[in-house]
Amino acid sequence: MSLIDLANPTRFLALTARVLPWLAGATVILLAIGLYQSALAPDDYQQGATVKIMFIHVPNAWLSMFVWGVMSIASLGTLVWRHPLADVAAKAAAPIGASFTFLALLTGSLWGRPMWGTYWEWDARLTSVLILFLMYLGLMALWRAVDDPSRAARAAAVLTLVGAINLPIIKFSVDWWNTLHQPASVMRMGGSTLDKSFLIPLLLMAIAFTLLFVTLHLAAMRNEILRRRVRSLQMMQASRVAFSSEVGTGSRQENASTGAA
Amino acid sequence: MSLGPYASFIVTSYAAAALVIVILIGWIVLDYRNQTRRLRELDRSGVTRRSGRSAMDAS
Amino acid sequence: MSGLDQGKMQLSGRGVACVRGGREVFAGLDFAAVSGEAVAVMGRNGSGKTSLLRLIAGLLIPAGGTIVLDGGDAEMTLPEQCHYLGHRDALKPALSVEENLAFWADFLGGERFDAAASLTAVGLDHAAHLPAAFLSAGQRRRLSLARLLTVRRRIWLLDEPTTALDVAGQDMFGGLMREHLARGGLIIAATHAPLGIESRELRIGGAT
Amino acid sequence: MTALSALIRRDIRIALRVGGGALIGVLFFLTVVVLMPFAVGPDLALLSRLGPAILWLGALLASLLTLDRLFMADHEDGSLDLITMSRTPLELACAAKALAHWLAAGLPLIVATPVLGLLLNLDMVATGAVALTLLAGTPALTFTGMIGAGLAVTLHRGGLLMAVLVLPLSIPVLIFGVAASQAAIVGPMTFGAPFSILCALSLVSLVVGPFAAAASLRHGLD
Repeated sequence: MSLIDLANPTRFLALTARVLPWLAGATVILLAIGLYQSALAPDDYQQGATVKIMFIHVPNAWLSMFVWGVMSIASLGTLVWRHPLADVAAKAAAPIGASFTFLALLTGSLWGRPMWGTYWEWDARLTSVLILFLMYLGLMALWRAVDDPSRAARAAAVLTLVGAINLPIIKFSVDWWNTLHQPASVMRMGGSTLDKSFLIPLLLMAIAFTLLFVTLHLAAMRNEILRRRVRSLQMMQASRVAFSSEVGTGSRQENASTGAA
Repeated sequence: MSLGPYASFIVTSYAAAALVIVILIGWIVLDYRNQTRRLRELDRSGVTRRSGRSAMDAS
Repeated sequence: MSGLDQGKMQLSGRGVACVRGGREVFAGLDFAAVSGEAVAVMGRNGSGKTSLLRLIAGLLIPAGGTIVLDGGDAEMTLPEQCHYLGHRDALKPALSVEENLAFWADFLGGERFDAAASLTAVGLDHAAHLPAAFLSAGQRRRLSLARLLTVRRRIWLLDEPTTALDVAGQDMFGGLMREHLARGGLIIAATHAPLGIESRELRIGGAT
Repeated sequence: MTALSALIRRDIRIALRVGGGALIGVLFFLTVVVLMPFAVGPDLALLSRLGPAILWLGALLASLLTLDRLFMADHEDGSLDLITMSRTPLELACAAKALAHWLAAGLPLIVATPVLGLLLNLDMVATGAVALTLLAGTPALTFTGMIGAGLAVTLHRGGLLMAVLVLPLSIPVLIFGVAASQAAIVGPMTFGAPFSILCALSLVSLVVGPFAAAASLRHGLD
């Protein structure tokens, strides 16, 4: 498949219809293997069985950033090439990314509860994810606030890119703010120090979740293309009605024949 | 496989993840049905697209 | 409600004055209109055509003079018996054509007629389920006209009613106005262009 | 009655559709509350002490700042003219619009309160107390803010000016709202006394708000 194939919405729809079942199947299989491996993984000597939460927290945290990256690339497509498919990709990714970010927050606070004694600690990592979540919600609100999709797309693209530039700055500031107030973060999540028995299920789960995102994203993009098609058809219908009533017939058959012309 | 004293937290996080993902899938499937239904209705009422290409540019 | 379709009715103003933003728009204006009659308010820009309609609709308070309705429903004020069609359409783009019309029918109350039939009469029946955001300016005007048909009021106050309407739309609108007059209605319209029906002319602010 | 319920249903529908602002208020609430710890530090004990105050300030700003378009949109598209002319008294129409706004934008704030309580380390009792005081107090905020929304139409100016006009009027609600929640959490006052004053404030504003807003709308017509 070349880039030109993808660029045409109709061909994109055809391609999606072919690819989606395979993607979904692969996701299910990988997820099953990943879950099985996670179940087999030993307990951590410090955290005990709660380390199992990591297997779903980390993939979601990874996706929360990955999806923003995908949206940023799509935003470049919107602003530089003005391609409508890029708008669609960016818009479809936002709610999915927000869901994964929400899961990262939720599992993070459930993971932290046994260690902190509270569900929420203003820990540097979790706080950054919370801000990311707020930015996702703001982006979704922006998409909802504007009726015309192509105008919303440009505004959202600017916001996404500004967000992408700002996120590292926010992360750095939050880290600094956090160490200022409390020296040591309790949560241990360094990738390199992990034992192999944790690393394999973690990687499997991360790949499975990424595949899940790709599947959902393609399906959501297909919905978005259809939604725009409905919208433009409705606008055509609106203008057509005025025409038929001016002629004075207003019959449906008339509409159909002029439509075919 | 024993989950230790914090079993409820582990189960809750897996259940929550499953729930959110199921909701997400459900929303996408319902949305798809909704849009295809509206397309069919528009098709029946005689509105057709000029070509496959222009549908998205028109907006 | 029973006396609504029969019985003479006269809307008259005596010595009506209008001041807006400290400037006197017109003063000492006398006018009268009886049911079954259309009055076309003419005058140059800024002569107070819109202001006169808004005075009758109770949306402006007259600086002097009185406006009275004889023979109307005694239990209601004059504005409550009027339909006002202003420059702005009072439509919500987020709602569908149907929902917009249904809301005004519910909210304005009184004697109601079939909303679907009104939409057919103004040529919007096929767009009933579409959001009002998709309508063109002329179609929005048609939808506003459907409001006048769905909720029956004897007095129509129309501000440049034919703007944005095409020739076919103006013909359709002329027919609607004739029907309204035949039912014993009364129309006061501010207009530049000919109204499209036989009407009495009321020229304001023309002398200076 | 059908007229008023039609107005309420229309306003809620518009708020929930594309372009409506119902959920933006909650998002604003969330953002304001999340911002606070960055200013005061992540000390959980301190946050839980400040919690009710932070939540109340957030809810106050969220419910007042979303109000400035309450009448403005209807004014701009001419709906307000028709509402003024109709057989429904303008006071009742104003009250219906404020009620719709509260249902679409105020209730979600209360629903969001437990989640935010978690972030601020509030326990169940404290969260419940704040949610309850918000439930009793936000109608007062909406109906007081409505006066400002009416003035915004008269003055052809919304936004910050409205906030400046209305925020001082909401001080009593803030005082008794926070006092009641604090009383429930730490005492020594009883919860009942400030809470009943809060309810009384809400009831007064339910009466005063619509009349004041209708008066300012009537005089703002042109």
